[in-house]
Amino acid sequence: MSALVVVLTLPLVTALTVLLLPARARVPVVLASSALIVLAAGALALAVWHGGPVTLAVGGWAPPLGIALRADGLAAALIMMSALVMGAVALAAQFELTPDRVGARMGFGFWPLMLLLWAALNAVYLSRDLFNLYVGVELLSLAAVALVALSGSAQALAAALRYMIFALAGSLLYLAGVVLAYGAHGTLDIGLLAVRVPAHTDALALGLMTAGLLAKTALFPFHVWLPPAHAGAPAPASALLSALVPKASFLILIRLWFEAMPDLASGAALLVLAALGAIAVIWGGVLALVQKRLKLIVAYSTVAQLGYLFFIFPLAGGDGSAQPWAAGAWTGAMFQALSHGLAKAAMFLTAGIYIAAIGSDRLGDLRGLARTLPMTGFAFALAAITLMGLPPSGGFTAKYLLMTSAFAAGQWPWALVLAGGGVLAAAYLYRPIAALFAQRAQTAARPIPRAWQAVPLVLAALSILLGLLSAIPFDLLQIGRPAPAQEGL
Amino acid sequence: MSLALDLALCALILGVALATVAGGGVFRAVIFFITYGLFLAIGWARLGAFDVALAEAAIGAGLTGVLLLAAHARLRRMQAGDAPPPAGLNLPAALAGAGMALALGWAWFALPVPATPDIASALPRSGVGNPVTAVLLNFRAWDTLLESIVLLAALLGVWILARDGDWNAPLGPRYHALSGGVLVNFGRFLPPIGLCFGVYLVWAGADYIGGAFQGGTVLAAVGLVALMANVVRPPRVSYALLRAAVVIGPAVFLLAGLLAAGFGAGFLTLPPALAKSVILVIEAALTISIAVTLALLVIGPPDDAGRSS
Amino acid sequence: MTAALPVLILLTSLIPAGVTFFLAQDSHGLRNSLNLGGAVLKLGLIVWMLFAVAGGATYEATLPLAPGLVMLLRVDALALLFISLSATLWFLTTIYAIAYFGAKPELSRFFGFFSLCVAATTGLALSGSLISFFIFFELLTLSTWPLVAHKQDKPSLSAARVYLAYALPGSAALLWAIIWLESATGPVLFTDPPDLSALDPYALRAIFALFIIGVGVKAALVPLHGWLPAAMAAPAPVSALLHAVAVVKAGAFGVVRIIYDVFGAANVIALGVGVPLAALASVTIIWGSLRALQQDEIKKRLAYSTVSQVSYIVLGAALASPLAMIGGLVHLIHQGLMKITLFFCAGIYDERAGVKKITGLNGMGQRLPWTSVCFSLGAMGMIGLPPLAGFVSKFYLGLGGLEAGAPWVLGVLAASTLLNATYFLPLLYRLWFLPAAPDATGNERAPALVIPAVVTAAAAVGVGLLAASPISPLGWATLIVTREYGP
Amino acid sequence: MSLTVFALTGAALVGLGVYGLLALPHLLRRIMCFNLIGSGLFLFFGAAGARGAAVDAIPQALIITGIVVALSASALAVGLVVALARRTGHAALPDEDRAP
Repeated sequence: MSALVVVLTLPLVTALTVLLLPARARVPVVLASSALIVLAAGALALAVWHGGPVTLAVGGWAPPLGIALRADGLAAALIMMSALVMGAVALAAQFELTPDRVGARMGFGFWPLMLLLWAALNAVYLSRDLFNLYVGVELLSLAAVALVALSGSAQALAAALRYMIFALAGSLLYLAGVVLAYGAHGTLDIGLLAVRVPAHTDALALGLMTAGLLAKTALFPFHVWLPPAHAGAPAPASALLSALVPKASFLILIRLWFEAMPDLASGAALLVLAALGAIAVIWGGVLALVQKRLKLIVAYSTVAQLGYLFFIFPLAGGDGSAQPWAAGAWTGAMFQALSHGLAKAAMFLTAGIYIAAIGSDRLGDLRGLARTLPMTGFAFALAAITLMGLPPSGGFTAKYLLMTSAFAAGQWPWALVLAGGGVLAAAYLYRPIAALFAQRAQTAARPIPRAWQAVPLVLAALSILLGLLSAIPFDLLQIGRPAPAQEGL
Repeated sequence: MSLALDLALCALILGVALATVAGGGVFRAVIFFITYGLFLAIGWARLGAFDVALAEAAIGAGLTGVLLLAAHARLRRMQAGDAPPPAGLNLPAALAGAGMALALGWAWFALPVPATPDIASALPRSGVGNPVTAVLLNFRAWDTLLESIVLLAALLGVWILARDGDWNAPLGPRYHALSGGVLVNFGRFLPPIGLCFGVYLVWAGADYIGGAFQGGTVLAAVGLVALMANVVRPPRVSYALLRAAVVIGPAVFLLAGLLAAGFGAGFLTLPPALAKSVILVIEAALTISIAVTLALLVIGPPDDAGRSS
Repeated sequence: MTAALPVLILLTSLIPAGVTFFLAQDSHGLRNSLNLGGAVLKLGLIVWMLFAVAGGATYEATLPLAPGLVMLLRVDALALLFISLSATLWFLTTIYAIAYFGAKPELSRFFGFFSLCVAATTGLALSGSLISFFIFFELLTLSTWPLVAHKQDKPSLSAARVYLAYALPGSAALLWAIIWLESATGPVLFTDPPDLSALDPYALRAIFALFIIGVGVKAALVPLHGWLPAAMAAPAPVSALLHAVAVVKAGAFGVVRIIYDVFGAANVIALGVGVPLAALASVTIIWGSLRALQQDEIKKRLAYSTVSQVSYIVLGAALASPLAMIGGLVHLIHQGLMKITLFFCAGIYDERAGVKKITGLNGMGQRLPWTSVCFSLGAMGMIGLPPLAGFVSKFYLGLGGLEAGAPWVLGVLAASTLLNATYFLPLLYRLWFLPAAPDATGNERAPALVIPAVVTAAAAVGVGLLAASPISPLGWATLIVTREYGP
Repeated sequence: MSLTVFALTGAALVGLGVYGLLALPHLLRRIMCFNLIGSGLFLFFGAAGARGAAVDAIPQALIITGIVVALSASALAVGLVVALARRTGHAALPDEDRAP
């Protein structure tokens, strides 16, 4: 429980502290507390591993009066992954976003916003209360929008505004569903909603909340805001936005469809969700193929990679939840979330290094950089392996589990998309890799400290390691996994 | 009689809202929007939700209105202040709007009346007499803590919108007030009165109506008037006292929650004997932060250009 | 120890790979001793294991990744056959490569990926389950890509792109096949052939086809062979090891595994998929030879020859009769020895005499006698002159064709032999009987290049001469077929 | 009965807001429409919370929280609009109908 409170509050405490500190003390404090949070996340995962889900009724008030927090295996895994990504981003940002490189405004603004984003993520991962989730997601969105706007260019501001409009519309749709849920059941707690007396308005409530969350998760056709926003932010911010932020709203979708209202998961609705995911995989991949800037390629890749997550719905949701393949599908999607987080953060951080070195991320300008910055090129290639779903990587484990379940469930079209999406990913990631490894040596590149270059390499290696050591996270993800539909016949 | 009153009120609300959406100029839309908020506040009072009425009047109508007016003024200076609404009806949008309204309307009649959480029996242990305050600062204190952080995030977001060259300039554009004019006199007299009223709202909120948000908003308004009347000077982002004022509310709130956890009571768990005093301390700190943050949100990021022009 | 040995063998190339990446370009001594040391250690361990396996020991190591996703390293006779070949040739190629590259740039990258590629081949050989086979198969793709692109010039990069464009859809097909099969049968272990009755024959045929597409890309089966000639843009050691041994043999080895350990020979015959595969292999044999005839670049000619020759192995496996299988398996070794000899020699001609085209070979017999003798031995072996290695393979394949009731195989072999002779003999003629061009230069004062070629050429002669011995590749292949896949 | 009037007014406000959000290009108007939707939802919520024997305080508390959150979002959005207009001269998104 204490680890849970630390994970929940330390980012907030640090954010408030950073606002009061002189500029010199900022980075050391953030790095020290990031390390502490990583440790606390490890302690929390260990506690969940040994003792099952950790719960906390905030203020001592049990639902429906109060708000319950709960760390199950999934929350613990996401908290751990986020802590690693955040820590890495902080390490990279201390080189990249120094006041003398980017000015006092960005040098100041990034840190508290990053910490508030972190606090919001952990709050969302842990919360079991629909309205508390709303507040958490709003905090997340505001911090994320501000990070997009951080660079201050006209394109970044327009991207931030477009993001803001989608995020606000999504919040309001979600809020409408929350209002209906409370209006019909007098509770906002996910656990209590699971045992509610069904009402006619439940389907509308679930539909509204889902639509709102889809807009925030940038599922096709709500994806248009994502690429300019993620590509327009400074690279460390892009890493956070792409790797972590969509996972939070996705997690709420999982909580709704698997825990709060699994009885409403009709086959058709689940199919629509997965079909949108499949279109996202293809469409995001095709658009990534025609981009000319590295950050845009990586951002469109996020649109595609998020699509895979939605295969969880028909494979493990609704009637499927009681089937033998549900565990594989569920875990596969979560592995995708985890490994995409690590690999995508690594990719954006490498993009940041390239921009710092040559001032551009156009593919034509990147030619030959693998020779100048070999570690960074290697990191990008490793991360690409995960995104392509090639073994041995976390992305491969995810794909393997999802494909196996798709076959077992007789829903082979998803497997086809998984296989085709991998080839598409290989195609769109090949272009930057080929450019990096091209012959022309970059002479004008500014030197990049080796410690900075090591950061994305570590993240990318972690995304590979996730595949080699997948047994432990696999078992962790099973802890507190929503049980198959109430077996009480 | 009362039904007729409510019908008339709702017709007014809808009419003003329609004018906000369809009205000619953006400026007029903003005025309609403020009027809308005031009518809505009356609606809340009719529903018996006085805390909400106060919040809507102060924040929804008042502060949001000032925010929009200030923005409009700045946009007008950049010749981006106005745009006529597109002619004709946008059919897809109309269908979406009608669909949403119909769905919610249907839901109202389909909605069962559930058992609601038992606040009455928990209220004595909450330390306050006003159930809304009990929910906000005790039962669902985590929501409120996060909400105070949301305000902070918005403020940071607004600040980083400054241009790099303006970062060290005083916050907000310069306000021109005629010396000896109404605003200046207003700005001299209002603050003491508003200060008393705001503090009263926080104090009363514990047991009657009001609270940190409403009180803080009144104080923010006072601060804004004083700023516009040039009675006080806008600070800079780097001003330590300003940062402290913005941070103190969430910090005290968090500290209280963590102290409770440290003493073994659990995160944000207030022992009934101490609850009232702790809540008052938290509210006092929150009021300061809310007041400062709201005022700063309205005046916007540091802007040197507005000053020299 | 029984679990540790396969892992150790894998580590003898994984650890040098991992360390080499981080070495500075000019730390030649450390890099060379790491790579050579790893290669020697691996050879030693394999010899030890050969004796132990002959004495009845079994080796197995597992690492469960997720339910159904189990890494299994296991040593069986077939694995030993492949691993002995690759370990021997790795050692020789390392010596050759060190001499070939000298002080050229990006050596740490090259040797890192080179070792990684050997680790992948080793893992592939030791894989005891379909999924570990797939994992190492992919690792092989990924680690060979940078080697093909190594020169980073336009032809290399375009060759590397073509390579991936073939390999990645191939691996998607392979993964598709594995998961389709395993979703019905559960995880497939090679020790324990799966029960295929859960799938209907049409699904099984489709799965088989996907498997063949998946591994067929690497085995360069027509029409999936296009990447191989293009990949000749790579440096000579890469062509030698990868395209004579690692990559194409991985594909051929995969075909053998799939036919004998996944489907089982009886099922392959019952499903009627063996004959179409044999026909495809025959087409590849003829087509590869015809295309080889048209090449005037030595390495390109050798590449098309590889396309043709590797399909002998596929042909042997597809016929699914014991003698044909022996022929196919033994050709795995024989072709490897002969083709690496030829590629070593091609590299020497290029490096020491600047000869890339066939016309440049005129009179080289006098200038580079050792090389030319080796080249001639390799070429004659390829043609199948008795008693050289190629003859043994073709002999068994022919007998196997008759045994399997497919006498047309004899026709294919005859035609192929004729074609082999047509595209190799002119080279020998040029080497020994035509006068050198007046401006021709060249010498062999590079023992580290020449000795590996001499050793492999000698081995290619030796395995043919000593074919009757039980420790020869033929003896081992016979043992595999009679002991593990016998009726 | 009065509750129904307020709830349906709330629903209508949401509809009006959705229309404006989709149809109006000027970003300040869009921000106002967000607030219309939000306050319409709150009105609906408040009416729903007042149906029981005793007025439920939880919706009221949530609404107050919601109003503050809406203000925070509006403030950031307004800030973005002003900043965008300062750089581009327009208070509308680039590829949509332009406000002068």
